[in-house]
Amino acid sequence: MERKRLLSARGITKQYPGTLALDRIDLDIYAGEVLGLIGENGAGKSTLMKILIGAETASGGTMEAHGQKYAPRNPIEAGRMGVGMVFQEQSLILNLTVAQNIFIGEEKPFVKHGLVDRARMNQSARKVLDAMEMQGIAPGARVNRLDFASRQMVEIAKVFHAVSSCQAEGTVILLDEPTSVLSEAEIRQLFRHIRRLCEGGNAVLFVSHKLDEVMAISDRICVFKDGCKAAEMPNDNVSESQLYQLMVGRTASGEYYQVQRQRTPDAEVVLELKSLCQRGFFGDIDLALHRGEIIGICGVVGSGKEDLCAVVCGDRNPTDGRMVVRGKARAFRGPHEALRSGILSVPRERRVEGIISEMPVFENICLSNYRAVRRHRLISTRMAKEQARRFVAELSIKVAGVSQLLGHLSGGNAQKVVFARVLASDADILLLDHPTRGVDVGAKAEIYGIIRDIVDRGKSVILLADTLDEAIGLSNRIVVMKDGLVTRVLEAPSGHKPEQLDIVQHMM
Amino acid sequence: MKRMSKLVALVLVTCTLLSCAAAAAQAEPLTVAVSMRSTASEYHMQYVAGAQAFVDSLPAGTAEVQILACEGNDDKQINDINAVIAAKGDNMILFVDPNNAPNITAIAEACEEAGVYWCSAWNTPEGIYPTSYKYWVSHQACDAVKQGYDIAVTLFNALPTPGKGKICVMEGMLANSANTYRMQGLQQALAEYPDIEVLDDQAGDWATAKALTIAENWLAKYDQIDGIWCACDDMAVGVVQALKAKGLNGKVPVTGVDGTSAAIEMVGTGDLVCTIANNGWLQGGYGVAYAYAAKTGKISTDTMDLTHRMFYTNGYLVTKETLPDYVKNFVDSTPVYDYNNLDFPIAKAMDLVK
Amino acid sequence: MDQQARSSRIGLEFAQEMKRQSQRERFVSWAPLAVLALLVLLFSLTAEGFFSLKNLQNVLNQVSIPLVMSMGMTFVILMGSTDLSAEGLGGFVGSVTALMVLNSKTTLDMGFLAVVIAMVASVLVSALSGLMHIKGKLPSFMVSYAVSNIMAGFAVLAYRGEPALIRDPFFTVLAQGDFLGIPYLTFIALGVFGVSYVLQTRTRFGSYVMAIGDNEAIARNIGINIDRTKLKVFLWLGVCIGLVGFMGAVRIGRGEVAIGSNVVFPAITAVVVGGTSLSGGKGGVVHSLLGAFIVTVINNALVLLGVSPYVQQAVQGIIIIVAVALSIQHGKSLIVK
Amino acid sequence: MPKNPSFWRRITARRETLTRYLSLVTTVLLMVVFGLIRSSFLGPRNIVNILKDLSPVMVMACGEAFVLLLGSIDLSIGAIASCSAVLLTVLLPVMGPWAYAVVLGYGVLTGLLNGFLHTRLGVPSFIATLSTQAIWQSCAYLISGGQPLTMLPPVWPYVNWGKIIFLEAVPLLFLVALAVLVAYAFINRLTAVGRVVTATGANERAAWLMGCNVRRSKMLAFLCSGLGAAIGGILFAIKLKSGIPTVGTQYTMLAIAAAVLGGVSMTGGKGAIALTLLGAMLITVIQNGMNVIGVNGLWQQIIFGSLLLAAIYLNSDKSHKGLIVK
Repeated sequence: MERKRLLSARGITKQYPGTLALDRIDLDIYAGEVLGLIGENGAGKSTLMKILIGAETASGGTMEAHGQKYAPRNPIEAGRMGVGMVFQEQSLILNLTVAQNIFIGEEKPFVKHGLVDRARMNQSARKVLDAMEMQGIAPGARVNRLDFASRQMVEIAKVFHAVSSCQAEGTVILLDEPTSVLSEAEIRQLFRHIRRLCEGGNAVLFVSHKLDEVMAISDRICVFKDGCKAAEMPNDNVSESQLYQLMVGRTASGEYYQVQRQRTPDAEVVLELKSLCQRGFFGDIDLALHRGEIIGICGVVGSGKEDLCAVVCGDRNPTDGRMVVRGKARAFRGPHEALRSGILSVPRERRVEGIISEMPVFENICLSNYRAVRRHRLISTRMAKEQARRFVAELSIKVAGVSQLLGHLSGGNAQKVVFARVLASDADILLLDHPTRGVDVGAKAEIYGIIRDIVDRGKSVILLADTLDEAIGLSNRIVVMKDGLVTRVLEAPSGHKPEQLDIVQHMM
Repeated sequence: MKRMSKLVALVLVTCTLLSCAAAAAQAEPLTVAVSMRSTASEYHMQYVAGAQAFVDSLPAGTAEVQILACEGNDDKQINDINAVIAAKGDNMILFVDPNNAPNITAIAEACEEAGVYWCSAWNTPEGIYPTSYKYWVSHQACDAVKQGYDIAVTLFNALPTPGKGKICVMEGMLANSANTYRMQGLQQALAEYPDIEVLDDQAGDWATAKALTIAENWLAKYDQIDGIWCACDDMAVGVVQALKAKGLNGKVPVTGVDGTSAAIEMVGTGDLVCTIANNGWLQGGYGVAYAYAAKTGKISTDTMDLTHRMFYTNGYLVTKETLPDYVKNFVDSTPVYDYNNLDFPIAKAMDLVK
Repeated sequence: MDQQARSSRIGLEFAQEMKRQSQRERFVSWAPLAVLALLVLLFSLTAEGFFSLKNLQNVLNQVSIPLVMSMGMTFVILMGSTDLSAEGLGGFVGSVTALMVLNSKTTLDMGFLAVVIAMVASVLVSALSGLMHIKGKLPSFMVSYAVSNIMAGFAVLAYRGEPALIRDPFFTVLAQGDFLGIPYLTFIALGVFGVSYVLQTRTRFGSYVMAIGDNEAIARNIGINIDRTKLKVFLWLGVCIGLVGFMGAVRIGRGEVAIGSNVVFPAITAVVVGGTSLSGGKGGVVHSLLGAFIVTVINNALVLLGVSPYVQQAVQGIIIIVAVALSIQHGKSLIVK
Repeated sequence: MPKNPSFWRRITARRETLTRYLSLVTTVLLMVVFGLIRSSFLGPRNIVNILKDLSPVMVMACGEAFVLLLGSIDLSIGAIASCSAVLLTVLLPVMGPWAYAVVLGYGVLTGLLNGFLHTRLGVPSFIATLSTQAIWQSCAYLISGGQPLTMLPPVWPYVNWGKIIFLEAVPLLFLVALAVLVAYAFINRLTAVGRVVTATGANERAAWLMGCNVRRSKMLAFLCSGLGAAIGGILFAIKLKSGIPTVGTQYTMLAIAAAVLGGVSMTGGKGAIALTLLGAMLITVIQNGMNVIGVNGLWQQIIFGSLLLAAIYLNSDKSHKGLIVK
């Protein structure tokens, strides 16, 4: 049977300053299939999705949808061509009903005398939901009354409806990590919906970190690695280990991570977590961080590593267990108290959490520790600028001047400013949450150097790495987490780095 | 550059606007400043009309009236007066109804310093009197205590059983001098009429809408209200409106003070039992006339007697009986006075509290 | 396997946690009703004459103006803005309406047309101040403050110190008449509530306002014309302010600038006490209805209780703080402005 | 179109400086206009007037600016000022100069109460301060017994310093207000808690994660606001030689307007306390100037509102296209 090609991409390339995020990707999506997309963090999956949906434009390559040229400039245009995406962050308006959410922006057919015919809208929504076997969801229910799984379903229904109404002849739905907030039963339900969707001549591009799920649902599987398509195969007789092999990316040379600079940690334990637990997120975490040690925590999204990080840096409260910092049990009312104990985090969402864009570089650097730039208990702008200049030179940050607003810097330089702030803070237990996210290759290497410097100064690091490779390359020890629990702890001394495969198996 | 040109354009517009508004001020006649609470108040605008009447009695072009409305803001009242003094120097006279009595102190100091002759009405703090100043020519008032007393007595006698019954009290704005004095008058009257019971006492802030709400609440709460003592006409309008909704207007007597046109009308229809017209025309006109006389040297604060420096003017108690007379003199015709006769407005001398 | 058991326990806990969170949200959204019920109970026990048919009619009467004002304000606050222009604009509408119907000052007798003209003026002014906020990117709080000043000035200028008394019998009846003991004005207010409810739940406009308040970026992505929706909100606000001015004028029987004073902050309080968040996207007109009743009941009961006018404000303030503190979410890293 | 990013950066930077001093330009231009219409506007006597009138609103505005920098709002400052004025008038005859200390203490207390309600109970500042405003207004009535109080000659020695004028043009009152402004600007610029106020307003989440003590800074902001309002109240009392329980009511909005005109953004994180001087100056100059040149009283409110609107327009920051303004 000749399958209908709904979407095809040829030679898609995406060049970010300093990094090649996607390298000549070819991809075809056929009607009636689920295409699974797997790959490590940073392998280029999300970049490809963004290009497919029109949130970003490719630097090179062409796309076709339904045999026509396809170059969407935004998600709305993509929708008109029959491509829709369910984003990881939910985009429902909580205070509106399910039906209103499904038809938002598309209410015209229901408007009579200026009023929306709610009954008819609910009926249509009912049809949309029924078509996806979502009988349990009432179209008239307010979204904030629904649980998260149902919200996710509604989101899928909404996207599907929006897209299929524009392009009846088969639509492509992109699902980005749709299962991260769902329970097992809900996931099974979701899969049934996906299957039905595809039986109707549509296609789904399913992206997930969870290998078992991808294998359970996909017809074909595409493996991404370092911005390239490493393999594409039908999902029959594929074994997990085979996929692991393929996913495991380029192992950068030890020099890239400056493994030769890896030091043996001291015996002194600076931070000890004793059966630390946050209800619903992670449990029974026991961990000891030594002076001068880098511990890499690996796990997929939703494994609880971010939540653990948030608890340790004082952003959230643990429900149980103890944190012992340099021999003293501590409980933090906020990151400021954690900082007093010498714990500071480099958050993942730099623009939102890590920097204050409206403030100049020198001010950002001294925000975590004003004591260093005070004279007679008052901040000396001169000293702050001097300190900033010192760091700018030391970390080779490219700025027009230390008074430049931080918001005007590029990702890598902004991240270096964050590191400058961390260095200036005198904190000695650092939680680095994806410290190289959105940073180009050159700057990455420099940041690795900075991390080595930090450790050389006798500080300790907990690292949530951007890629497995990075975690292995930098860490002394690797803790693997899955579903809120530690599944494996691996030693990673400079000579005997563990294999990525070893880790991946315990992650997924 | 676009911004700058916008700015320039804006400034030009402002210039024209302001210079138009101030065009009249280009010649230098004597400024007759009238400072009061609000241009929105009918009674206060009577001051302005009175002052204008006085100015009209002078040769054309001699003087002009400038209104300073502080909109209930004490600090602004002082600031406005200072601004005019700074602009006109001593080429001005001033008539002030202080928003609150204490303002007098600061005004007196400013005028004394600048040599501006001025008169005041209504409120002055205890111990601060014109007699201690050279440029503060006179202070006049309707006797607010007496007003409170008079309307109270009129009210008590208008009750179904004269001198006996349950009344509600609608105060003006708390912390306001006029209100305080009128309340004192009410207390005096209550002392003389032991059979009057005060059911409730609320503050209507001189505002019609608030008085309306309070009166509605009273009507819901109390089965029997025999009368409502109300500290000013604006609030009385609200009270009567609440009574109307229950069909009780004219049956429950209400009082007011100030003599606004609305109140006069309601006295006619019987909704209001009485009001006291303060006669702002007289107050404003003679207030300005005294200052002008001192300024032109016709009188001197060194030689004036106590009676002329602090006196009560006559209010006009408007009841159903006196209404025709009042309408004839004040509504159908604007009162014109002989501003050369400075004895005319004096009802009696004020007693100084030592 | 032990590992498996523990990890499924965490999954279970996660589900429980999420459920608890949505339960909490549900509870919070009902809190205003609980507060109102509690207040009514409390005042019925303590305030003589509070729990009576007469006073119920009275409360219904007094709620009319705050209700209409808060209906307009709800949409503004749902978008995350604030508007103070009713202070002057309401006074202006009341003043000019009184001058244009059969009245004591002018010879005009335009009847209902006068109301229409005044309302149109109100809508225009509100749209203008809305445009300055939307297109000029100026904070609505400041723009509306300035506009309020200007319109108050025009109001005073219109009647020059002597407010016009309304003589038109139609409006007098409107102000004082009642049906089933409920004043006509209350029916108007309830009508405005009905229209607002329809606007919020039955029109695209309502959905878009929610979307903008929830997350302006998402709204833009969906393809909603944000500026146009915002402008419509200000048009509706203009209608409500116009009605407030008109109702205020007929209630007190004359047109003065003071009609607009003391309507804005009580309305904002009503909206917030009702559970609509000042940062937008949460709540709605039904909440504001409850809020308007809460504010009115407090006012009414404090007078009935004979609480000294000196401390009434303070008591009211304390009750409102407690009511709001009870009905909002708490959290360590929750951002409240 | 020049593509060079640094070119655009330079342009934006220049626009920022321009915006920053636009209220100065506006003020100066307005003063020139008023001065041209009536030269006595710029005479020493009127300069003294302007500086004196400016003082209380400036003190209140720079306290308010602290809270606005957080992105919050404080609506209670007017009532706090009123209550302070009353308190001072009541206490001066009893305690002499110590009354000043008590009133300042009261100001700190009010600020802490606001801060507590906002940070601990999580009540939005708009509602929290609207409610405390009602509370302090009631207190002002209760303390004064509902009457405007006059300072009688025996206590004048304690308040007559308010009449001292240096060089025939600079009143001591203004210098006091200026000292407060400078102190506040210093706290904001040169202390950690002060900088964190700005950081919190700009990006609260980031400031929190950076280990800044966000709560303490919020407390500080409200404390400064309360204290500023109390000092404002003291200045009112001295200027008027009286304690009037409603004296500050209308200054809440004027102070907010002054802070905004000084360039403080209402969404927080942007603005300098010191520039509040310009905002307060602008407002005072408009009000004073209209009287000096003799604008008809009936038109004053209209012209004031229009000029205010124009000033807000000129001072608004339009550098970001996608800016969401509430």
